[in-house]
Parts: sequence; C-alpha cells; structure tokens
Amino acid sequence: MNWVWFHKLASPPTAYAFARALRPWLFWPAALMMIWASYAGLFVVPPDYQQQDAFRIIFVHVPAASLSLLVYSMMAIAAGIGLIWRMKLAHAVAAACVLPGAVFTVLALATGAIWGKPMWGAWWAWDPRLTTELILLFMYLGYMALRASFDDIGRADRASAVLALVGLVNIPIIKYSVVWWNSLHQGQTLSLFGKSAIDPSMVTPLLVMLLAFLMFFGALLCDGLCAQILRRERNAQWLLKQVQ
Amino acid sequence: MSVNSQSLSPFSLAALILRRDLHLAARRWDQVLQPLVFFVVVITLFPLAISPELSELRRIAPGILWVAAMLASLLAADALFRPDVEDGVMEQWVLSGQPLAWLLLAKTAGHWLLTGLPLVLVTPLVATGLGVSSEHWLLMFSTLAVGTALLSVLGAIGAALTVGLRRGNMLMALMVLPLEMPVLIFGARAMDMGLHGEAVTGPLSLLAAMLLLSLVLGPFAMAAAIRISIE
Amino acid sequence: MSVNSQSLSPFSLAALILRRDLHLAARRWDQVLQPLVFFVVVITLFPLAISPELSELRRIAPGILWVAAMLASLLAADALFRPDVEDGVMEQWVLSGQPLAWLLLAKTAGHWLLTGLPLVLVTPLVATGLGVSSEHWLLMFSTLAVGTALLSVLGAIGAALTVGLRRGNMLMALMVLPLEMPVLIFGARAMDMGLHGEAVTGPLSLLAAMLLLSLVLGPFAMAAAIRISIE
Amino acid sequence: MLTDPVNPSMQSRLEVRGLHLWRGEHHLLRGISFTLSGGELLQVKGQNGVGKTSLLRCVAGLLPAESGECLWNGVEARLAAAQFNQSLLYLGHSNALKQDLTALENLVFTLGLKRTVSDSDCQQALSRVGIPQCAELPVRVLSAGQRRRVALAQLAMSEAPLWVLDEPITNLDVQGITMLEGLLAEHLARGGAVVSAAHQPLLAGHPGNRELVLN
Amino acid sequence: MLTDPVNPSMQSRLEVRGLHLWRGEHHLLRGISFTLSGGELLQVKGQNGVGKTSLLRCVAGLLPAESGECLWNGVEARLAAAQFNQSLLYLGHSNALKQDLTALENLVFTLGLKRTVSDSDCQQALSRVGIPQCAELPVRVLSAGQRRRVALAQLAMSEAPLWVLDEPITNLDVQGITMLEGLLAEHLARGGAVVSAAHQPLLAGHPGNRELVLN
Ligand code: HEM
Ligand SMILES: Nc1ncnc2c1ncn2[C@@H]1O[C@H](COP(=O)(O)OP(=O)(O)OP(=O)(O)O)[C@@H](O)[C@H]1O
Ligand SMILES: Nc1ncnc2c1ncn2[C@@H]1O[C@H](COP(=O)(O)OP(=O)(O)OP(=O)(O)O)[C@@H](O)[C@H]1O
Ligand SMILES: [Mg+2]
Ligand SMILES: [Mg+2]
Repeated sequence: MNWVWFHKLASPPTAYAFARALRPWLFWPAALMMIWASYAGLFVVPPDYQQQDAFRIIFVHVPAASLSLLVYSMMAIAAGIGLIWRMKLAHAVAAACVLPGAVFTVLALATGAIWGKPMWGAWWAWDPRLTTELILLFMYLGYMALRASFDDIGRADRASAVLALVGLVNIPIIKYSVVWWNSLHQGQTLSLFGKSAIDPSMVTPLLVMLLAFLMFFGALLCDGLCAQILRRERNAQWLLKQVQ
Repeated sequence: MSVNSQSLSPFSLAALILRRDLHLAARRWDQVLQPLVFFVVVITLFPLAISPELSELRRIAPGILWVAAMLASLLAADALFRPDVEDGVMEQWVLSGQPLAWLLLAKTAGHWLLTGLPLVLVTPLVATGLGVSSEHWLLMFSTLAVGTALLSVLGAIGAALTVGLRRGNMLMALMVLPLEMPVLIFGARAMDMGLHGEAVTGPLSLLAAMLLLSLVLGPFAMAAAIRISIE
Repeated sequence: MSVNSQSLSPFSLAALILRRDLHLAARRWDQVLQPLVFFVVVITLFPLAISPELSELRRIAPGILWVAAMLASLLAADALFRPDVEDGVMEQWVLSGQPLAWLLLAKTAGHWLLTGLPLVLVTPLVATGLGVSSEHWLLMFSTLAVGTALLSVLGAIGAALTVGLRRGNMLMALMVLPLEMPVLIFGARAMDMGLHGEAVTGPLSLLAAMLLLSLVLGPFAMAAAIRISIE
Repeated sequence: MLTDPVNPSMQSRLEVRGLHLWRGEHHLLRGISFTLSGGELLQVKGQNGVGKTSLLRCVAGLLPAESGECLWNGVEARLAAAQFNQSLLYLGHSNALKQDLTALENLVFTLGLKRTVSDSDCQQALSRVGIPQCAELPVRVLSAGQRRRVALAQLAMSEAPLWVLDEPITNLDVQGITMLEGLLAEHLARGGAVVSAAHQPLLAGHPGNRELVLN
Repeated sequence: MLTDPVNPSMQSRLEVRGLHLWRGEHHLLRGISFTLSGGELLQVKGQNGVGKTSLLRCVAGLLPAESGECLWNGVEARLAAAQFNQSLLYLGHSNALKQDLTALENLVFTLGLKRTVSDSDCQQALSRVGIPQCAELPVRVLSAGQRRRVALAQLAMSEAPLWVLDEPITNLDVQGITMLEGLLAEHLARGGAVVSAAHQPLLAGHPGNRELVLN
C-alpha cells in the first residue's frame, strides 16, 4: 500500500488548498438540499394526526441532534489519531470540530425545548435523553475550556485529545439512553435499512435534511480547518509566499 | 530622596486592585466562568440522582439552589488569596504600607463581582429547570444576591486563614461551612416562604444585617489571618 | 560504572509509592480527614436546607449520598498530583525510567485508600441519619466502594490534565463532572433499586465493568496527561 | 524620576539591637546588633542555614523576633509599621510575580500599591534591567533569570530609602550582576541604605560597603 | 557503593544533532549540536533567557524538540526512553522535594524509584553534602541553601552515567560550591558525563571541562 498520498494530504499547504477547494462543493449543494427539504417538510408533508404542525420542527431537531453526537465522535477520533501518530493536522481537525459540535448541541437542545412545550407541556424535563444531551454540551464546554487554558497550542492539542478520548465512553450512553431507560422522548424511529416507524412521506425530506446538515458541517469543518492552519502555520514559508 | 508622601486615596487603591483582578480574569476568562458552570452542573446532578419529577424538584428547589451556591462560592474562595500568597505578592501587599484590610475588602468585592454575581444572574434559568415559575424571579435574585455576597466575605475569611497551609481547600470547607450554616438556613427559608406566597422581609433583612456586619468586621479578620498565614 | 540493571519489581515500586503517601498523610493527618468531614457536612446541609422530615429524606437519601460522594472525591482529586508537580517531584517520576502509568495507578490507589475508603466506611452512620435502615448497609457499602474507586480514577485523569494550569480545580470540575455522570446515574439507581427491594446486580455489575475498564485504560490517559502537563 | 540630588539631610538610619530568634529547637540569631546609615550597604554573610533569611525577614517585620528591637530613624519599626513599610522595599527568595500577568502588568500592580506609576515608567525600568522585550510576555514563560530581573525592576523605580534584598543575584548572568551593582551604587549615592544577603561579594571596594558575618 | 574503579570501556556518550526549538514566537534553539563523552563536563553558558534550561529539558526528554535528535550511546533517547532515563539524573531549577517529608525521607523516596537504597546510605549522602544535622527535619523549615544540598545529595549516591544539572550552585555558599565540585570531579573520574547550565565557571582547569555558549 502506498501512503505517499496520505502524507501529502496531511501536509498543511496541501490540506489548506484541499479544504479551500472542497468547501464550495459542500456548501452550495447543502444549501440547495436544505431549501428543498424545508419546502417539502413545511408544505408537502401532511400534518401529523396527533401533533398537527408542531412535528415539523423534526427537520431541524433530528439532524442537529444526530450531528451533535457524530461530531463529538469525529473529534475524538481525530484527536486520537493526532495523539498516537503525532499528526498536527488531525489535531487541527479536532479543534475545528468543537465549535460546530457545540452549536449543533445547543440547536438540538433549543429545538427540543421548543418542541417539548406543546408536546409535553414543559420546556424541559429531566428525562435521560434530554439530560444526557445536556451533559454532551458540558463535555463540549469542558473540552473548549481545557483547550483555552493552555498558552501553547501543542500542549493544548494533546491535553484536549486525552480528554476527548476519555469522553468518548459517554457517547453510547447518550445514544442509547432512550433504549436503556423508559423515557418521555421518542425512541429510535428512523432506520436506514429496516422499516422506519414514521410516515414514509416524511422520511425522504428528513434524510435529505440529514445529508444537508452533514455536508453543511463539512463546509464548516473546511472553514475551521483553514482558520486553524492559518493560526498554526503563521510563520511558515509557504503561507508567507501565498500572502505575497 | 524622600518617601513619596502624596498618599493614594482609598478609592484609587481599590480601583487598582479591581483593575488588576479584572486583568487577570480577562487573561483567564475560562476560570471566571467556572464557578458559574459548576453551579449549573451541580444543580443538574440532582434531578439525575434524585428524581426527574418537576413536582418533587420544585419542593426541594430552594435547598438545591442554596447548597449549590454555597459549594460554588466555597470552591471559588480557595483561589481568592492562594495564588497571591504563593507567589509572594501578598507579602508585598502586607509591606505596602497601605491598610491591608481595605485591600483585602476590595479584592473580595472583585471576587464577588466575578464569581457571585454571574451565579445570581443565571438563577432564573436553572430555577425554571427546577420548575419554579417566573413570578418568583425577583425573590430569587434578591435573596441570592445578598446571600452570595455574605458567602463571599465568609469564604474570604476562611481562605485567609487556610492560605498558609498546603491543600487548604478541604480544611477551609470545614471551617467555613459551619459559619455559613445560618446563611443557608435563612436563605433557604426566605426562598421557601416566598415560594409559598408568604412575606420574606423577616429572613431577608436578617441576611442583610448579617452582610453589613460581615462587611465591617470581616476585612479585619481577613487582614489578621493573612498576616499570620504568611509569617 | 554501570547502570544498576537489577530492576525493581512493580510491586516494590507500588509499595514504595504507597509508603511515601502514607508517610505524607501521617504528617498531615488533618488533611486526610477532610474529604470525610466534607462528605458528612454536605450531607448535613440537606436536612437544613430542604426538610428535616425523615420520610422525605429517606426518599432522596441515595441521591444525596451520591452527590456528596462525588463532590468530596472531586475536591480531593485536585490535590492528587498538584503538589508533586509543583515541587518538581513528578518530573523525577517521569525521568525515573519506571512505567509512569503504573506509578500513577499506585498513587491513585493510595489516594482512594486515604480518601475514598473512609467515606465508604462512614456511610452507615450518615445513612442512618437519613433514615435508611440497617439491612441496607451492605448494599450501600458495595455500591459506594465500587463507585468511589471509579470516581477516584476519573478524578485522577482530570487532575492530571489540569495540573499544569494554575487554579485548575474549577476547570477540573467542569471536565470531570460530565464524565462522572454515568457513575452517578448507575450508582444512585442501584441504591434506589436496592432500597426498594429490587435486585441490584444489573447496575452494580455495570459499575464494576466500568471500574475495570477505567483501571486498565485510565492509567495510560493519566500518564499521557502528566507528560503534557509538566512539559 | 530618580534624579533627585544627593540629600545628606535625608534620614535613613536602621538600627538593630540585640535580636534573638528561635526556630524550632534552634537558637538561630543570638543577639544580632548593627547600625546602618544612608549610603551604606550591609552584606549579610554566612553559611547555608545560618539565619540570613530569617534576619532579613525579622528586619522587614515579616517574622516576629523573640527579643530585641529594630529601629527605623529612631522609631521602633513594629510600632509604626505603615510608615516603616512605606520606606521599605523587600525582595525575598521568591520573586513575588503573578505567572499569568505580563512583566509590565506585574510591575504596575506591585508598585501601584505604593504610589502612582505609569506604564511608560515601568517600561523604562524593564529596559533598565535589560529585558524590554519581555514586557508583554506573561511571566510564566520567562526564564529564571528574566523573572529575577522583573522583580529587580522594582529597584529601578523605588523611592524607598531602605532596601532589604535576599540573595538578589540568584539566577542572574554576569551582565545582570553588573546591572544590579549599578542600581545599588545609584541608590547608595542617593543616600539610601541596603541590607542584602549574599554568598558572593557585591560592589567590592565601594566605600559604603560593610559586612555582617553570622555564625 | 561508588568505589568502582575507572572503567574506560563504559559507554557514556551523548550526541545532540541539530536541535531546533520554538517557544511561542521565538526560535530559541537554532540547530544546537554537540557530542559529550565520559569524563567530560559540558557547561552551557549564555545570557538569561537564551535557552539553557530549555536545552537541558530537551536533552532530558521533558520538552519535545521541533526537530533534531538526541542520541545516547548511539540510540535515539526518545525511542528508548526507559533505558535512557535509567542512565540519567536531572536536577532542574526546582529542588523536587516534598516540604512535609524530612530530608532523609525525601532522598529515600526519590532514589527508591531507581534502585533499592537503605536509610544509612542516604544518611551518609547527607553527610557528604554537609547537612547531616538536617536529616530528620522537614524540608519546609530548611534554608534555601540547605534545600539545594538535599537535592544535590542525590548526586552523591547516583549511579547514573549522565548528569544534567540546571544551575546547581544556586543558593549554595562557598563551601557548598567546593563540595559540589568535588562530587563532579569524582563523577568525571569514574567516566561519567555532566551537562550543566551555569553562570559561574565550575571546575576551572579540569581537563574534561568544555563549554557551549548559546546566543
Ligand atoms: C430539549 C429537549 C430534547 C433534546 C435534548 C433531544 C435530543 C435528542 C437526541 C440526542 C436525539 C438523538 C439523535 C440520534 O440518535 O442521532 C433526538 C432524536 C429525536 N428526537 Fe429529540 N430531543 C428533545 C426533545 C424532543 C421532543 C419534544 C420530541 C418530540 C416529541 C423529540 C423527537 C425526537 C425524534 C422523533 C427523534 C428521532 C429519533 C430517532 O430517529 O432516533 N425530541 N433528540
Ligand atoms: N522548626 C525548626 N527546627 C529546627 N531548625 C529549624 C526550624 N526552622 C528553621 N530551622 C533552621 O533555621 C535555619 C533557617 O535559616 P535561614 O533560612 O535564615 O538561613 P539562610 O542563612 O538564609 O540560609 P541560605 O544561605 O541557605 O539561604 C535553618 O538552618 C533551618 O534548619
Ligand atoms: N510563549 C513564549 N513566547 C515568547 N517567548 C517565550 C515563550 N516561552 C518561552 N519564551 C522565551 O524562551 C526563553 C526560555 O529560556 P530558558 O528558560 O531556556 O532560559 P535560560 O537560558 O535557562 O535562562 P536563565 O539563565 O534565566 O535560567 C526565554 O527567553 C523566554 O522569554
Ligand atoms: Mg536564605
Ligand atoms: Mg534557566
């Protein structure tokens, strides 16, 4: 197996150029898909027989909640790669993940709360899923606080990588909290391979929205990565050349 | 060569100290947020550990809020004088020829602004989480504002007494918690009465009186304790 | 002149470290008692702040015990590595040529013996105060023993990460409390189920599995964190 | 700011009489007495552990002595502590710097407790001690010698007539020692007094140079 | 214990090649290279803040370098860390002592990590560095110089062929410096190697004496 392409991609100048080039290919399709899925979700899908129109927030809530978990896992894996193979680029990816991840978590919490008011009659309940999602937010915050506490970027990278890896243990608990405890919150309703537990007319817009969120996150990641590389490589020759 | 006798006014001194602490806080803004986050996290623990039912949580909400506020203020108090003593800056304060009690009071005030006040401000949010309705926010604000200030002064005395000892924060907890007991009792009582629609002026004015007393006498206790600690 | 290649056995190394920590603890026995007293004091705060009625206290007893144990272990964890790092001893450990993860595990074990175990032993006393009957003591012992050991390891990881930072203990709370959340959930659940006469093997064996996992992986996380912290 | 002419009428007279101090089971200082006037530098010498630091801390009022007295311009220092402290500058074994603040901020906040100071004064003082480039760096990243220099920058701005310095040359390089000697000489020329603990002679050959050997 | 005869066949060869190190915005070490064999003492000199401590910490493996390598007997030290650490004794700016333990206990617990030691060996080492009377005192009451001597007592018992010392003479009195030079000379005679940062020359005129000036 030839690893040259990998090392080449992992070098900052290539990664920077790659991320810049990739970004529009993620951003614009994501925007288009979001517009279509919103249209379909708001106007095409019939109102739910139980929830009327309130359920439509699902199109933001579910993608945001899924991504909040996914992004943490990605961050931890990237950090682990950085720690074990001493790869600076992987650390940069981890650093670029944290802010979008925290934002998705906040979004999931906020949309959930907004949805909870009509559904359960309360903004907030100390339900396992909700509580563990809140804990996920604290995990992101702890990660950010630790990162911010080091002056030296190399130390910040490695210390926060250790934390991210330790925190990874909590992700399955958050994901499966609905299964393990009886909970107010909806159980697993979407399923890629089996039959989904919701109306098929909702599934397509929801899946499209999910994909759109994913690509949107990819675009955010490209932005964050470029910013990280600029910060880390501010003294490097190739950057100075590019600026001139 | 003579000593510069144009002496500094107490207010410019206090301003200097506040400015320094704000500088330090800005340098480590994450640490300023920490008591606040601790407060919120501790409060989150209770529904997990006890029961998620709002009706039950509402009943124990004042108790939880006050215990959490007390613990947060206690933890924050440990860092009040320790850094300054350990790196020798406090020695310089003692030798500065300025009234030490005043300097320490200014430092404690800054500490409350940075750690106590945010906690008071965030109370509506967590109180909502515990099922307290919004009509009671003013009550929560006022009792917690007076209470956290009182906790800051008491915590500062404890911090000053234990700062000479390594790993002093546990010892401080032991010394300070009994002192703070009355704050807890009257504070939780005021809140509880308020939540049940009764008048709260009684316990509240008691709290305020305790605050005044501690503001007048506390700084001298702190100054004496600091002098002993750095000997 | 050659390097003494007769290497020390892992057990004699662990014994050396335990012996050292016991020496230090004997020199400052008051500090060894502190987590314990903190635990007891926090638990006594609740009847004051919430309600003195035993029937109500009994219902929230597991929650209170676990929150108090968690906070006590968190506070104690801050002093786990900090003194050794600040006076440069940890540097010598890193350079000793011995497996650092093993040294740190031994130190954590000593820490649990000195701060976690007394807490477990005193539980019957405080549980009685909260209205729990004596038939449930074994349950409390076993859940708290496993739980506090787990809390010690998690706290140690947090301590190792923050030890290079000044005034890190709040930051540590912020980082470690979310990680400890599962311990709290399963621990309080096990206790609660036990108090209601249900079988507790489920959550208890989950706790034990988590402890094993953390004992195997935790020391490496600590060692990595310490190396970064003293850099 | 430090350009006042020599003022021989200025009072700076330290008198220590029969100081006794116990540490643990140890009778450390046994009746130390000396007098120091403006323009004089007293170097306290003696083996490790003989009690130099303890003596200096007694003089500064940080350590209560068993018996004996310490007079500043004829007044017992302990009784007029605020006034005495205004005339005193003490630098101990530790540098008294906040690791998280920059060198400049450290100076501003330490000196600001004694009198009004401006940033540019402090910047000048840092240049005087040879580390202008460190002004904006947090002290935690500075080297051992640079930290010592930040602490010593106080000397370059001090108006206090009495300096009490505990091994001031610790961690300093050769230029650093010369710089410190320059500061001391200026201070003495202005009529100030210095008590310093040191294992190496400072300002050898200076007319105000005096020695106190403990044993 | 330290009476082995000189053993010239013993390997102790440190080789540093092209070490580069950044601190913050600062390119501190720019391609440092040197080779050191048994019997040699390398004194690292340079102004405050030039990077002596950083170099020493890189060599000891406490600070990862940007690039360059550090070979011990031909093997990269980073890759055989456990083995390299067994051959290394590092003393930094701080003394690495527990304030609450006695001097003797401190020695026993520090050295015990590397090999089996007895109390009487440690007591002897304390006598060697001139503070037998401090053995049973907690370190917190010792004077600055006494603390330094407790740390240096490790040298008197060390079997490690490579010593890395950061300003070892800090706080020492004149006899203390002579004592340290004696320890160094013995170590060199046994075929050991020393890297030391110092502002004052040590062992002037010794044949193995070499210098590295940073700037
Ligand atoms: C603050 C409140 C809420 C939070 C923190 C929250 C959090 C979450 C999380 C973490 C997921 C999992 C995503 C994944 O497995 O990838 C999720 C999915 C979901 N949530 Fe919520 N939620 C909240 C409120 C609600 C409400 C009120 C409803 C509707 C009654 C709701 C309906 C759903 C549905 C239908 C799913 C998809 C389940 C699946 O397919 O697995 N959520 N939410
Ligand atoms: N509790 C105690 N019991 C016995 N001896 C004590 C106690 N406290 C302090 N000492 C001794 O008092 C002395 C304090 O010395 P001090 O720090 O004043 O010395 P110094 O002259 O400044 O030394 P150095 O040159 O090393 O800085 C030491 O010898 C110490 O051993
Ligand atoms: N983050 C940073 N930004 C800028 N400069 C830094 C940073 N971290 C360290 N430095 C610089 O790196 C140098 C570290 O020097 P080091 O401690 O190795 O010096 P040294 O030669 O041992 O000096 P000394 O003789 O004073 O002990 C200092 O000049 C310091 O200012
Ligand atoms: Mg001294
Ligand atoms: Mg140095």
